[in-house]
Amino acid sequence: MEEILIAGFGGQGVMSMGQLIAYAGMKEGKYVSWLPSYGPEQRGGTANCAVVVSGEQVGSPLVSQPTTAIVLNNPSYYKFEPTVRPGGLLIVNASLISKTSERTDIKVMNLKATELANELGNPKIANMILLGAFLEITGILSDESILEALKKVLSPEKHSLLEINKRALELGRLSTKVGI
Amino acid sequence: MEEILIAGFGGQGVMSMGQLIAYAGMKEGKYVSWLPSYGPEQRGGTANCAVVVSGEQVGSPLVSQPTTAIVLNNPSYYKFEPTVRPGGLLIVNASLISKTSERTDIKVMNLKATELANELGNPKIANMILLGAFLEITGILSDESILEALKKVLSPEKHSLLEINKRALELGRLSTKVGI
Amino acid sequence: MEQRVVFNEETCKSCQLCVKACPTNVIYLADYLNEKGYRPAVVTDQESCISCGKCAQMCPDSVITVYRPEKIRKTV
Amino acid sequence: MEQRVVFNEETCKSCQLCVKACPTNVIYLADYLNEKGYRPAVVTDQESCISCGKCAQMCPDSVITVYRPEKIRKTV
Amino acid sequence: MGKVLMKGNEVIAEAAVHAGCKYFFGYPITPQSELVAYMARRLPEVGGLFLQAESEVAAINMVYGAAGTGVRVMTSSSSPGFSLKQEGISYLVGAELPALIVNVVRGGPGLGNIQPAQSDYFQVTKGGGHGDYHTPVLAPSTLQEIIELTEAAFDIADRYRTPVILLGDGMLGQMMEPVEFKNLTERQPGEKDWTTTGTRGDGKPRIITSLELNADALEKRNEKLQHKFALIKQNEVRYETYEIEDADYIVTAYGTAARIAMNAINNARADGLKIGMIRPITLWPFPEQPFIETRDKVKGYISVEMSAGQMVEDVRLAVNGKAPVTFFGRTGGVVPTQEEIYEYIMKVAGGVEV
Amino acid sequence: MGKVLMKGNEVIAEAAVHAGCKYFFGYPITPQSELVAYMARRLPEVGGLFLQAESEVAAINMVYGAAGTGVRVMTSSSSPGFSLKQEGISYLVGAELPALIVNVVRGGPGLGNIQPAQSDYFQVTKGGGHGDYHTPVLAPSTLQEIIELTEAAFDIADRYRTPVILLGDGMLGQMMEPVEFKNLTERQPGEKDWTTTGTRGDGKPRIITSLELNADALEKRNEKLQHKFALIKQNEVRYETYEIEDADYIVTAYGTAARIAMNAINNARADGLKIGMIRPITLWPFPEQPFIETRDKVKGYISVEMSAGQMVEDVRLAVNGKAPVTFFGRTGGVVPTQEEIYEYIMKVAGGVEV
Amino acid sequence: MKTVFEKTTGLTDTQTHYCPGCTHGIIHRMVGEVLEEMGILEDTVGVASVGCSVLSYEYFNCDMTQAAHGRAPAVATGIKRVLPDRFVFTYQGDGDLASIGIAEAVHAAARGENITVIFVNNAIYGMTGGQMAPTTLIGQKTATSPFGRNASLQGLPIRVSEMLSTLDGTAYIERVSTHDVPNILKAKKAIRKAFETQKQGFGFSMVEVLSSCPTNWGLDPHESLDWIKDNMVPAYPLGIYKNVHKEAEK
Amino acid sequence: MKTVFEKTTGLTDTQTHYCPGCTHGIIHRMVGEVLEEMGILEDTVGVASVGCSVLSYEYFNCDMTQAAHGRAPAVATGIKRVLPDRFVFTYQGDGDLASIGIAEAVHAAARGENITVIFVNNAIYGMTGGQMAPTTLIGQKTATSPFGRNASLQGLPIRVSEMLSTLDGTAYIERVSTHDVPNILKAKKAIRKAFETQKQGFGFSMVEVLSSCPTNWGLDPHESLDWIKDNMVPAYPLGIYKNVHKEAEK
Ligand SMILES: Cc1ncc(C[n+]2csc(CCOP(=O)(O)OP(=O)(O)O)c2C)c(N)n1
Ligand SMILES: Cc1ncc(C[n+]2csc(CCOP(=O)(O)OP(=O)(O)O)c2C)c(N)n1
Ligand code: SF4
Ligand code: SF4
Ligand code: SF4
Ligand code: SF4
Repeated sequence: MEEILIAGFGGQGVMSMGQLIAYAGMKEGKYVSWLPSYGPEQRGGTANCAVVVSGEQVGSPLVSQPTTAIVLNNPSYYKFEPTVRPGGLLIVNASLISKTSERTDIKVMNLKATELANELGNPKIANMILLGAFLEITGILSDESILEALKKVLSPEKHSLLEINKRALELGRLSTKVGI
Repeated sequence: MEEILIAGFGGQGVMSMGQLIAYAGMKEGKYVSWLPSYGPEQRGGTANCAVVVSGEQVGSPLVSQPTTAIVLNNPSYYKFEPTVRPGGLLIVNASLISKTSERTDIKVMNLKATELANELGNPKIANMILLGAFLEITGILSDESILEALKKVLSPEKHSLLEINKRALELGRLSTKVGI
Repeated sequence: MEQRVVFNEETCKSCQLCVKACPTNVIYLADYLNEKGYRPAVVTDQESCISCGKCAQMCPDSVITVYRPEKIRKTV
Repeated sequence: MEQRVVFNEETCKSCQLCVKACPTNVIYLADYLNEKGYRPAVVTDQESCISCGKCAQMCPDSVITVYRPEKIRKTV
Repeated sequence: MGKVLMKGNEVIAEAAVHAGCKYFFGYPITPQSELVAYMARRLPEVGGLFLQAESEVAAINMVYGAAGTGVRVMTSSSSPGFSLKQEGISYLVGAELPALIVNVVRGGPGLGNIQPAQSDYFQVTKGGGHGDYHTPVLAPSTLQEIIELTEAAFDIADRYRTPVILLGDGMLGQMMEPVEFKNLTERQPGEKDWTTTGTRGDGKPRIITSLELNADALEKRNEKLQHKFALIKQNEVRYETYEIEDADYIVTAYGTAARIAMNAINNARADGLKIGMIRPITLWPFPEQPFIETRDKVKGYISVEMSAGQMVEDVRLAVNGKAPVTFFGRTGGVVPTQEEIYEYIMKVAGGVEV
Repeated sequence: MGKVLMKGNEVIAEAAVHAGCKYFFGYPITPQSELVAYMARRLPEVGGLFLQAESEVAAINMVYGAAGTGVRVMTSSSSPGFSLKQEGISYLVGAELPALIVNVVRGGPGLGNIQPAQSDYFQVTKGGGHGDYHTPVLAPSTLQEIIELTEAAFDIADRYRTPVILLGDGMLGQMMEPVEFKNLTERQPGEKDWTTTGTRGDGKPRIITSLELNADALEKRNEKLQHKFALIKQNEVRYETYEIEDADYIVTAYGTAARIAMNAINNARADGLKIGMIRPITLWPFPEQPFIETRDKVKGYISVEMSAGQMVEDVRLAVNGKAPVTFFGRTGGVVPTQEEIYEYIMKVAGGVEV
Repeated sequence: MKTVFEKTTGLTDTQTHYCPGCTHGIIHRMVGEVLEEMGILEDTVGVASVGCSVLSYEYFNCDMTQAAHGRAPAVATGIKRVLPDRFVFTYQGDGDLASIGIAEAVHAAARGENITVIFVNNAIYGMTGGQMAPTTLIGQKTATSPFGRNASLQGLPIRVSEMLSTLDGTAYIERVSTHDVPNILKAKKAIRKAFETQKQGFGFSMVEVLSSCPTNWGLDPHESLDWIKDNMVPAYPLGIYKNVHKEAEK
Repeated sequence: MKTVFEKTTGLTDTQTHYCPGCTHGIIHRMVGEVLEEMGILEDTVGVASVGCSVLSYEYFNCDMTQAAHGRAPAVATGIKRVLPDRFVFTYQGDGDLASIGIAEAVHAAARGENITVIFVNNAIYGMTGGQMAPTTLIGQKTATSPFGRNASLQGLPIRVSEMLSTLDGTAYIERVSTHDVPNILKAKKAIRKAFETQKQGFGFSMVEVLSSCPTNWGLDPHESLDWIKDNMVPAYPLGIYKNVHKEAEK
C-alpha cells in the first residue's frame, strides 16, 4: 500500500498530481482514494492532498505517516518531512526549498523541479517532473496510465498540453538517475 | 374537592368567574388551580375555564368530569351537560339556553340570569348572579372571600362596581331559594 | 314583493358592517340568535332595498346575496 | 538618504497593488521569497519616492510605513 | 409578599426578574405569549429592557450578544419557535455564554397545535442543534417550583457559562395556581472576566467565538466542554422521589405529567398497590441515581409522558436492563387524565405486562 | 459507464440525479459546497432546476413547496445550516412530505470548524426539531455506497411520505474514490394522490398541512405517524456485520469511522484477537437485531465515533445491560487513525476494561 | 330577478373562524372572486401562512399548502419552480411577512418569482393575541408595546410596499384598503391586476391590503374601519408602487 | 522624518489570512483608523460575521464577538441594548448581510438600532469558494451560476443601500468603493461619518463598501480593482443614500 502526501502552495498543481495518481491507480485496477485538505486555511498557507493506492479496499483515506511525501514549498517541507514513514521516500522541490533533510531512515530526493520546468518552457509543470521522479523510484504505476489519466483530467481544449506533460514526466524519471 | 367548569362566549365573564373562585379559595387556605381554554378556537366558539378547589395539592388542573358545571350559552350546554359527574351540579343561564337537562343523577339549576342582571341594571353581571347561586348551593366559599377577590381582580378605578357585584351575588343566592 | 337581499342567517356574525354600508338603512339585527349565538342581520323592508350590493361587498362572511328585479317592459 | 518608504517584508503578499498605485513607479517585487513564500514589494530608489502615501493607502496588509523628510530651514 | 394567583407564564417572567434578569428578547407564540407580554410591561419598571425580535432566530442571537456583555438575559418560545433557535443554542454552548431559554411545549410535529405536550424532550435533552453538546434542562411541575427553578437556572448558567433550558408545557404556562415569591435577595451574576464590553479598563481585547479552524484545538475545546458537562452531571442533578422505598412499581414522569400521575399513584396506594414515583427535575443531566438504587428491587418502571415515548429511553439507559420499563403516553396536546394513568398502572402492576 | 473517480459530494449529487431528482434548493456551506455547485451545472442538463436559496431556512421550505407537487426534490447542508432546518424538517414530517436532506457533518458546536465529524448523530436520529417524530437516516461509508443509499433514500421517502436524511461527513464529502453508476433505470416516484398541483382533473381541492387544532385529532394523526415509524422500523433497517460469529468483542461504527475501524479490526484479527463489527447503515431505525443476537455471547461492544459519544446510547439501549459497552471517540474534526482505534481495541480486548 | 351579488365559488362553504367584522373575510372573498373570474381556480395552488389566516386553506376553493411562519414565499417558490404554468399565491399577515418572513419576501421579490403575494396589513399580530407587528403604528398600544409603540425603542413601522418596490425583480405592487366600498372595489382590481401580472409572467406581484383587527384593536368592527382610514392610510399611503404594465406600455 | 503613514493601532499585529490583494484588508485598516482617530477603541465592541472576514476578531484591536452567519445585526442589537454608551459595529459580507441575514439587517435598520454596519460587497461568496451572492452581477459566472447569473432564473441583484434607505430608522447610508486611492479616501470619510452618526445617537448607519475577491473572480488583484470600477460601480452607484446629518441641518 502506497500512502502518498503531496503538499505545496495552491496553484502549484499539488491537487491534480494526486488526482493523476489516483486515476492511474484506478485504471490499473487498484483500490485508490484521494483526499484534499480543504477550507480557508489553505488560502494563505499550504494545500495538500493524500492519495492511497492499495491492493485492498481503502479504509482511511487519511495519510498521517506517508510512505512518500512530495513537498513543493518551505512550509510543507517543515510540516511533512518529519512524518514520512521510516523506509519511505521524500521528494523535495529543491528550487523552492533550501533545507535538506538530515533523516537517514528515509530516502530523500532533492530535485530542482522549477528550474527544470523552466527549461522545458513552462514553470507550471514542475509538478509533473516531480511526479515522474516519484513514478520512477516507486514504480507503482506506468506512464501510460498517468497519461490516460491526464487525458481525463485535462479539458479537451487543453489536450495540446499533453505532449509537454509527457516530456516533463520523462525528465522527472531521468533526473532520478542522473541525480540532477 | 370541587372541580368546576365554567363555559360560555368570550365576553360573558366566564374566565373572571373562575378566577374569583380560585382567588377566594386561596384566601380561605385551600389548594386551588385555574386553567383556561386557550387559542384561536375560542374566538368563534366557546371559552371555558376549569377551577379546582381542594383540601390537597392539586394534581391535574384539568377538569373532565366536573362536580359543577356553569354554562352560559347553547354550545357550552351541549358540550358540558353530559360531562357533569353523577351527584354533581349543573347551573344554566336559562336566559340564553332553551334546553332543559333531563338528567336525574345531577342537580340542575336553571336561572334566567341575564334577565335578572338587566333588572339590576347591568346585563354584564349575569355571571355574578350565577356565581351567587353556585356559592349558595355548594357553600364552599364565603361571600367575603369572593368580594375580597373581586377587589384584587378589579382595577382600582372599577371599585365603584363592587356594590353592584355584591348585590348580584346576593340575588344569585336568593334565587336558589325562591326558585326564580 | 320578491326578496332583493337574502341573508344566510346561520353564517352571520352580527358585525353590522352591512348595516353601516347600506345607503337606505334597511338592514338591522334580528332580536333572535342564530346557532352560533349571533343576532343575524336581516331586512324586512325589501322594497326599500335598491339592490346596490354595498352590504354584500362589505360583508366579511359572504352572508348576503343580492338580486335586482328585471326591468319589466310592458308593451301597451 | 533616509528611507521614505519602509516595507514590513514578512507580511507582504506580493499583490502589487502598491506597485500599481505608485505614481513614480519606484516599487517592484524583490527576487527573493519571504517566509510565507511571497516575493515582497521593495523600493530601492528611495530618493524618487515623493512620500505621497498612495502605496500605503492601497496596501491591504498594512505593510508600508511612509515618512516625509522634514523641510530643513536653514537660517543663513 | 404573601401568596398570589398567577399564570405560569407570568410566574416564569416574574421569577426571572427576581433572579436579576433585566433583558428579554423574544417573539410571540402561543402558549407562551403571556410571558412575552409580561416582560414588555415589567422590565421597564426595573430599568431593564424588553425587545420583541423579528423572529426566534433573531431573538436567540440578540441573547447571544447580550449574554456576551455579562448580564442575565433570557428568551422564550414554544416548540416550532424553539426549533428555529437550534443553531443559536449550539453557538451559545460553543461560545460558552450563559442564558435562560424557555420552551413552553405544544403539540407537534410541524405547526401541530397549541395544546400542552412534552414531545420536545429529545430536542432539549439530546441537543437539538449540531455538535457535541448538552444544556441543563429544568422541568418544573408546579408554579411554585417554577420560581425556584428559574432562579436556579440563572445560577447554573452563570456558574458554568452555559445556556440553560426551562421546559414547561401549555398547561403549566396557562394555568393559575397560588405562588409565593419568598423574600429573595436580588441575585447578581458574579464577576465575569470574559465579557466583551469594550476594553476600557480591563486590558487586552477579548473575543467571544465558537470558531476554531484547527481540529486539534477544537477537540481541546470540546474536551473542556465535556469536562464541564461532567461537572454539571456531578453537581446539578435534581429529582424528587415519592414512596419508592417499598415500591413494587415506580412511575416516572416530569412536569405536568408528574403532577397528574401523582394523583393516580395516590389512588393506587389507597387501593393497596405499592407504587412509587421518581420525578426528574433536571432532564439533562438525567437523574440516574434513583434508578440505579431501585432497579434491583422493583418489579418495573412506568414512564408516563405527554409524548410518544422519549424520556423512556433515558429511563431504559438508567435501568440498564435490570427491570422491565413500560411506557404510557398521550400525544398531540392531549393531557392524560389521572384515571387513565391509574388504569395503566393497574394493568401493569396487576400483572399484565405491556 | 465504468468506474469514475469523483468527490463524495458530487457522487451524492449525481446519484440523486440518477434517482430521478430534478429539483435542488440549497445554500452553500463547507464541506458540502461541491454538491451545490455540481447541481447548479448538472440539473439544467436533465431539464431540472437548481436554485440557490437565500438561507437554509428558505431552502428547506422551498423543498416543502416542491415536495408538495409530488416531484423528487432535495436539499443539502452541513451542521450549522442543518440546525437551521429543524423547524422545516418537523413540518415535512407533520405534513408527510417526501424529500431528501443531506447533512455533511463538520466539527461543532457553534461555528466550530469545517473538518469531518459525526457529532450530529443525536440531532438526526432523535429528532432535532420539535414534536414526536423520526426520520430515516442513511449513513454510507464508501462513495459507492452513497450511490446505493441515495437511491434508497428517495424510494423510502416516497414509499412512506417522509423526509429522509443522508448523513455524511467532511471526509466522505471531500474524498475521491472510484465509483460506478450501474445501469440504472431512472426511477420515478409512483402515483401520488395527495399532491397540490391545482385541482385540474383531479377533483376536489387538496390540502397539505401539519396543523390540527383539535388535540384528539392531532393525536390520531400522531398515531398514524407512529404507525408509519413502526413500519419503517420493521422494513427498512440496514446494517452490515463483519466477522461477528466468533467475535469476543464487537466494534460498532458507521460511515467514515466504520471504514477506518475496519482496518483496525483486520489488524487486530491478524494479531489473533477475535474482533467483529456491526456497521449500522440506517442510524434510525437503529439496527437492534444484530446486537440482540450477539449480546449474550460477546464480552463487550466498542462504539467508535467521531463524536463525544452519541450512537453509543443506542448501542446501550440495544444491548440492554447484557454486555459492557465502551466508547472511543475523537471530536472537533479530528479523524481517528486506525492505529489509535487498534490500540483502544487492544486495551479493551486485552482485558483492561474502560 | 337578476343576481347582483352572490357568494363566489372561489370560496368553499366552510364558515370562517374570523372574528365578527374582521376584514380578512372581505379579502378572502376578493381573492376567491378573482380566481373564479379569471377561470383559474383549477390551476391555482395557494399557500396559507401562519396567522389568523392559517385556516384559509379550508376557505379557498383550490389546492392549498400550509407554510411555516414567514416562509410562504419560499414554499410558493418551491411550487412555482416545479409548476411554472400554475398560479401560485401566498396569503400572509404582517407578522408573517414583515417580521419573521421578511427575508423570504425580499428574496422572492428580488428573484422576481412569478407569484402573487396577498399581504394583509392589520398593524398587529391577530392570531397570538395582539402583539406588536413591524407595521404597528407609533403610539399604538399592543400586548408587547403596552405603553404605545415608541420610535426610539421599537423603531419606525416598515412600509413594505415601498421597500420591496426598490427591488428590480418586482413587477406589480399596490397598496389598497378595505375600509369602505369604493376602496374594496379598488382592492379587488389590484388583486386582479396582480394575478394578471403573474399570468403574463412578469414576475413578483404583491397587493398590500390594509385590514382590520377589531378584537385586538379593542374597537367594534365599524370603528375599526374608521381607524384604518384615519390612522393607517396616512401612515401607509394607498397607491401603485410598482407597475410593470405601465413600464411595458412605455 | 515625519511619519506620513503608519499602521493603525486599531488593528492587531496578527497577519490576516486574506488572499493577496483582497481589499478586505483595506477596509479593515480604514475601520481601525477611524476607531483610533475617534479615540474609541476602548469603548468599542465589534461583531465579526461568517465569511472571509470571520477571523476579523483577531485583527481588530478591540473587544470582538463572533456572530452566526447573517445574525451580526441581531448580536449587535443585543450588545448595544445592554451597553448603549459603547460603540458597536458589525463587519459583514454580502452573503452574510444580503442573503441569509437580510431579515436581521432590515429589522436592525427599521428599529433604528444605533449601530454601524460595515457591509463589504464583493458580489460573491468568498469564504465558501465563490458561489453566487444576492449582489452577483447579471452574467457573472460563479460556482452556483456556472452559466452566468441569469435574471429570469436567479433574479436581479439586490441593491442593499437603496433598499434599506427606504426605512425610516436608518440615519446614514453611503456606498463607497476601494478601487483606487481617491475612492479609498472617500470610503474612510464615510466610515468616519457612520461612527459619528452612532456617536450622536442618530440611529442605524451603514457603509456599503465595494470590494474585490481576486481569488474567486479569477482575476489578479489589479484587474480586480478594474472590475470593481468597470462592472460593480455602474451596477451599484456610489454615493450617500441616507443622511440624517443633512436632514438635521435643514
Ligand atoms: C415559528 C413560529 N413563531 C411564532 C409562531 C406564533 N405565531 C402564530 S401567528 C403569529 C403572528 C401572526 O400575525 P400576522 O402575521 O400579522 O397575522 P394576523 O394573525 O394578524 O392575521 C405568530 C407570532 C408560530 N406559529 N411559529
Ligand atoms: C448557517 C450557515 N450557513 C452557511 C455557512 C457557510 N458560509 C460561510 S461563509 C459564507 C458566505 C460568505 O460570503 P460573504 O458574506 O459574501 O463574505 P465573503 O466571504 O465574500 O467576504 C457561507 C455561505 C455557515 N457558516 N453557516
Ligand atoms: S356584514 Fe355580514 S356578518 Fe356582518 S352583520 Fe352583515 S351579514 Fe352579518
Ligand atoms: S500592496 Fe502591500 S501586500 Fe501588496 S505587494 Fe504592496 S506591500 Fe505587498
Ligand atoms: S384576531 Fe384580528 S385578524 Fe384575527 S380574526 Fe380576529 S379580528 Fe381578524
Ligand atoms: S476569497 Fe475573496 S474575499 Fe476571501 S480573502 Fe480571498 S480574495 Fe478576499
